[in-house]
Amino acid sequence: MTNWKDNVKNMIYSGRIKVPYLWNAGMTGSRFLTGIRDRKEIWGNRCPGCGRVYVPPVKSCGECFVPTDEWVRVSDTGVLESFTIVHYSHDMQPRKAPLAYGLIRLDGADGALLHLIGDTDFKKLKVGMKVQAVFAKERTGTIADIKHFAPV
Amino acid sequence: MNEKKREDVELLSISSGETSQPFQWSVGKHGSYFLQQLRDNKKIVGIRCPKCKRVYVPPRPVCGQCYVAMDEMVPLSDEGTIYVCTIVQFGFVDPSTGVQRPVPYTWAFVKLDGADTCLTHFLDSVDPEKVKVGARVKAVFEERRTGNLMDIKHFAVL
Amino acid sequence: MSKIAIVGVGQTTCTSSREDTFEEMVFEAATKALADAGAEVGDIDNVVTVSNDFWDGRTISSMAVQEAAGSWGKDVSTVEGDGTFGAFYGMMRILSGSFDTTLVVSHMKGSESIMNLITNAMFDPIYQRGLGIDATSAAALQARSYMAMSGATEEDFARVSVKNHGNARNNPYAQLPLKVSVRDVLASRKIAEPLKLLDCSPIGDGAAAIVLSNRKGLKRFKKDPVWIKGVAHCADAFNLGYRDLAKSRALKAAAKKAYKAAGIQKPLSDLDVAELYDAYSYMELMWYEGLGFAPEGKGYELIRSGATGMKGELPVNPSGGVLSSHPVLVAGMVRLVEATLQVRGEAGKRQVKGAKTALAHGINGPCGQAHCVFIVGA
Amino acid sequence: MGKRVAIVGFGQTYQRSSRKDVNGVELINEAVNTALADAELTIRDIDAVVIGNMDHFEGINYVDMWSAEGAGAVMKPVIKVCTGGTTGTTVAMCAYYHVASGMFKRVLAIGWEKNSESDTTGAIITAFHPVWERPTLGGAVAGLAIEASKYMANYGATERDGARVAVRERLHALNNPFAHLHQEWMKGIPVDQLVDLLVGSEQNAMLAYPLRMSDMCPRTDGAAAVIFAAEGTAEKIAPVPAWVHATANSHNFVYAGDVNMDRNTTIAEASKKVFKKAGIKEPLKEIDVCELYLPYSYAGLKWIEDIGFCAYGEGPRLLWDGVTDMDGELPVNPSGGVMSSNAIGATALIRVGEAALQVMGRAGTRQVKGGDVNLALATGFGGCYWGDVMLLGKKKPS
Repeated sequence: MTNWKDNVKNMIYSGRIKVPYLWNAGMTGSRFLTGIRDRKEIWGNRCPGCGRVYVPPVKSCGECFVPTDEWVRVSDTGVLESFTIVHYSHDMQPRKAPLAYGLIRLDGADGALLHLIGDTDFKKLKVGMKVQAVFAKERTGTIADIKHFAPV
Repeated sequence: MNEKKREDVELLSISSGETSQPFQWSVGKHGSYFLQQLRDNKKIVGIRCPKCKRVYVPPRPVCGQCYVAMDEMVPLSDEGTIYVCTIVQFGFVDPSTGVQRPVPYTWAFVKLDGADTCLTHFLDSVDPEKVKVGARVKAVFEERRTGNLMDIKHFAVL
Repeated sequence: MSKIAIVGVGQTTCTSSREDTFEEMVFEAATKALADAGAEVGDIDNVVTVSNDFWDGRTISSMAVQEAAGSWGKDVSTVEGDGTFGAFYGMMRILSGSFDTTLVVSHMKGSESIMNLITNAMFDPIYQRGLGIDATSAAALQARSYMAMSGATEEDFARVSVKNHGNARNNPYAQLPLKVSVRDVLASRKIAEPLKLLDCSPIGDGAAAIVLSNRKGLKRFKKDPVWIKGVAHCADAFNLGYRDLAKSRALKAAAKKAYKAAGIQKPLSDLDVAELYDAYSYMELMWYEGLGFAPEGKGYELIRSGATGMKGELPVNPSGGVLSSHPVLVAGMVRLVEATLQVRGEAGKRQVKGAKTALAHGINGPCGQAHCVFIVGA
Repeated sequence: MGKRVAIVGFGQTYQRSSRKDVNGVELINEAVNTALADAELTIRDIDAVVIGNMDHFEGINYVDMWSAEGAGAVMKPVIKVCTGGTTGTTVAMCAYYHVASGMFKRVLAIGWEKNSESDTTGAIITAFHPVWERPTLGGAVAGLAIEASKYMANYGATERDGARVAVRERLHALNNPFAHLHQEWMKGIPVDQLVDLLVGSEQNAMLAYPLRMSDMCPRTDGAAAVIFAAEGTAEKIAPVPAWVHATANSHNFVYAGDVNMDRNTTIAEASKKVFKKAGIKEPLKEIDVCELYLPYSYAGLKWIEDIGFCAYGEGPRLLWDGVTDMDGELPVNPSGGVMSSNAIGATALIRVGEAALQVMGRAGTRQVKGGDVNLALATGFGGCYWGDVMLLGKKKPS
C-alpha cells in the first residue's frame, strides 16, 4: 500500500454553483429603472450635503452619509469620460466581442454611469466625446433598457 | 413626477436568470486514489494518521489534530453502522443543478468498519422503522462507475 | 511601531494550474513558514486564514482549510480580501494582548474557475453586472482615465511589464518570467484596450503564509525578527463612476498613516525596496503616485528614468510583482513575504543590496478600491 | 496588554421575511444609521469598519467593497470576515480586536443578509465539500436533524422537549418589535398546551425527522450594527457601556463526517476558554442572561449543557423548570433568538447587540431582571460546528 501515489492520477471534479438570485432594486433603484422603462427618462438624485447628482441614484451619499432625497432629471446625453474595447468573450457579456464599455457623465449629473457603447466604429471613440442614450425597444425594467450609448 | 408617493413606485427585482459559475475543483491525489479504488475495484479506502492512528474517510492530506501529513492508505469494509441519519422531506434547490432535489431521501453518516470518521451518503430506504441509529448498512455500487462518490449508489440497510 | 515582527514566511511556487487541493497548498505554505521561523505548530497561539468564497467555489471557504492551517484547538478567524488585510488582522490580534503569535495563511486557485465570471460578480447586480463588466474591462477603463489625467502612454505601461517580467527571471516562485521588449508588449494580443495581454497579470494558483510575533513571543523562534514599522489600510467608494478613477486617494491616505508610524518622510529615498500589487501594468505607475514616489500624474517619469529598476533609486517589484504571478488574495501576502526576504537579505538573485526598509502593498476590490501598505524593517 | 473594550451602540433593522423596498447596500445603511443614532455618533467618529455576510446568499463577491458607501466605509479601513452562521460574532470579535489592539478607538461592526434573494438551503449546501458532501447533504436542516436525533437517542429527549424550546423562543419574540416571527396566536395559551399544539399539528410540516417547521429558524432579511469603543472613549459615549470581559472561539472540523455528534465540542471549548479568562466558576449562577445562537430547537437543550449551564442530559429539565424563561434564573434569548429571526450574517451580531442592551439596561420590553444584569453571554454557531463566545459585563473587566 505504500506505493499508492505511484498509480494515482489527479482527478478534476467539474461542477458549478448555480444558485438563483432575485435582487431587489429597492425603492430608489426601482424609481430609476421604471423612469427609463416607462418614459425613457433618466433620473438621478442630489446629495443635500455635497450637492453631487448621482446617476444611477443612491439612497444615501457615500461621501456625506446623508439621505439623498431630491430627485433630479438628467439629460440622456453626456460626455464619454473613459472607454475600453473588449476583445474577449465570457458568458455574462450581453453581446459578442469586440464590445465597448464607457463611463458616461450625463449632462446634469456628477458621477459617471457605466454602460455599453454601440452604433459606432470603435476606432473613432475618444475621451471627451458626446454620447447619447439609445433606449431599447422592449423595456423590462433592467439597466439593459438603455441599449447602449452612441456618439452624437 | 418629482414627488411621487412611495407606494406608487413599482418595486422591481433583477433576476440572475440562467447564470452560474463553473468550477474545476482539484480532487487531490488522496481523494483521487479513493475515487479510483471505488471506480476500478469497488473498494473503499481510508487514510491512517501516523501519530494518532485515526483512520479518516474520505482520505485527506493532513491530520488536523496532530498536524502531520498522512500517507498510509488502509482498506475499509463496505459495511458499517449508521452513526446518525435523517429523512429529508422538504424541497430545496440543489446548487449544483439549479433545480429542486427530489425528496424524500435519507441522509446518513455511515461509520464503515475500520474507519474512525463517517462517510456521508444516501440510504436506500425512507422507512423510519428501518433507518435508525446503530443499524447495519452495506454499500451498493453502481454498475457503471465514473470515479465519483456517486459510484456508491447508496448504502442498503441490512 | 516595531511592536510586532514577522518571524517566518512561506510561499509556494505560483503556476497557472496546480494539481493539489486548497488543503495541500495551505499545508505547504504554513509548514514552510513554520520551518522558516524554526517553530512548530504548538508555538502558534492563533490563526487567521485568508480566502474568498467566490474564487474557491465554496461558501465559508475558510472552513475548508482549518486543519491544514494548524488551527485545531486554537482561536481562529478569517479575512475575505487580500492577504495584507489578513496580516493586518493577525497583527491586531496580537496587539490586543490575547495572543503572542499568529499564523496568517492565504490560498488561491484561480485555475479552478473563470476569472471573468468571478470578478463580474463583484459588480453591482442591479446596474452593472448584466453589462458583463469584469476586473479586466474595469481596469481598462481606469487605465484610460489615468492616461487622460497624466499623459502616461501605452509605452509607459509596457515599460512596467518589461521590467517586472524581467525581474521575475530572478524569482524561482514566479509564474511568468519573461524576457520581453516594449515592442513585444505593445504587439501582444489586445485584451481590453488600452490593455494588451502583457499588461495583464496571469491569474494563477499559489499560497503564502507568515508568522507574526510580539516581543514576548520571540524566544519561541529562531529567525531574526523583521519588524512592522508602520501599516495602514483604507477603502475608496465602490462605484467606478463615483470615484476619481485616475487618482488613488485611498492609497494616499493609507500610505500617509503607514509612513507616519514608520517615520518615513521621503519615501523614494527613505525606502530601499517596494513590492507593489500591479495586477495590470498601469497600476504600478498609479501606485507610485499614491505612495508618493512621484507627484500626481508623473509616475511615468520613474519608469522612463529607470528609478524603479533593479539598479534604480527605489527598485520596485524585484520579485516580478503581480504581473508575473497573480494568485489573487495571496498576491499581497507574497509582497509582504518578499519585503521580509529583502530586509533579511535572503532574496537570492532578486536581492536589493543592503535593503533595510521595505514597503509591501496589497489591494482589494475593483480598480484598487482599497489599499493596504506595510513598511517593514530590521 | 491590550485596551479594554466596550459596546457603546447597537442598531438593527426590523427583521422581516422580505425587504423589497431596499437593496443590500441600503439595508446595511439602515442598520448603520440606527447604531450611530443609538450611540449619538456620526460616521466621522468611526475609525474602522468590519462587515460580514455569506457571499452566496446574495451572490455578491467582495461585499465589503460593494457596500462601502452604505456601510460608511468610504475613506476608512474596512475588513470583511465570514465564518458562516458565526459571521456576526466573528465580525464582533474582529471589531473587538481592532479596538483592543489600540489602533482604533471606535469601530463599527456590521452583519447583514437578504435571505429572500436566493434559496437559502441551496446556498448553504455550497458551504460543504463539492466532491464528498454536496451531492447528498440536505442543507442546515438535515445537518441539524441528525444532531437532534443523536441527542434524543443518547439522552431520551422527546419531541415535546424540542417543542418546549420553540415555545420559549416564540413567546419571547412577542416582546421584541424587531423580531421577524410574531406568533400572536400563542399569547395567553399555557406552555404545556402550546407544546402539545406544535407536536400534534399536521400543518406543522415535518422537514427532516425530528425537525418540524416550528423547530427551525425562519429565513429573514435584516442587518445589524454594533459600535465598539476603547476605554476612555466608551464611557463618554454610553452612560453604561457593555464591557467585553472575554471572547474566544473554536473550530476544528473540516469534513462533515468527522463531527462528533454526541456533543457540541467547539462551543464547549470556546465557553471554557471564556470562563477561564473571566474567572467564571458557576456559569448558571454567575451569568444573568444569554443570547445564544440556537438555530433550531434541540440546540436549546443540548448546547446549554455544552456551555456548562447544567450536566449532560439535564437541558430539558432546565427548560421545563422555566429556568431559561424571561423570569427564570437564566433567561435565554429574551429577543426571541435565532428561531424568531435569522438574517444569517446579522444573526450572531444581533446576539451580541441584544446581550449588550441587557447589560446596559436598555432592552425595553424584553429587559430581564429589571435591568439588574451584570453579565450577559452571547454565542455564534456556524458552518461545520464553528463556535464563537463573547461575555459582556456591566463592570470594567479587571
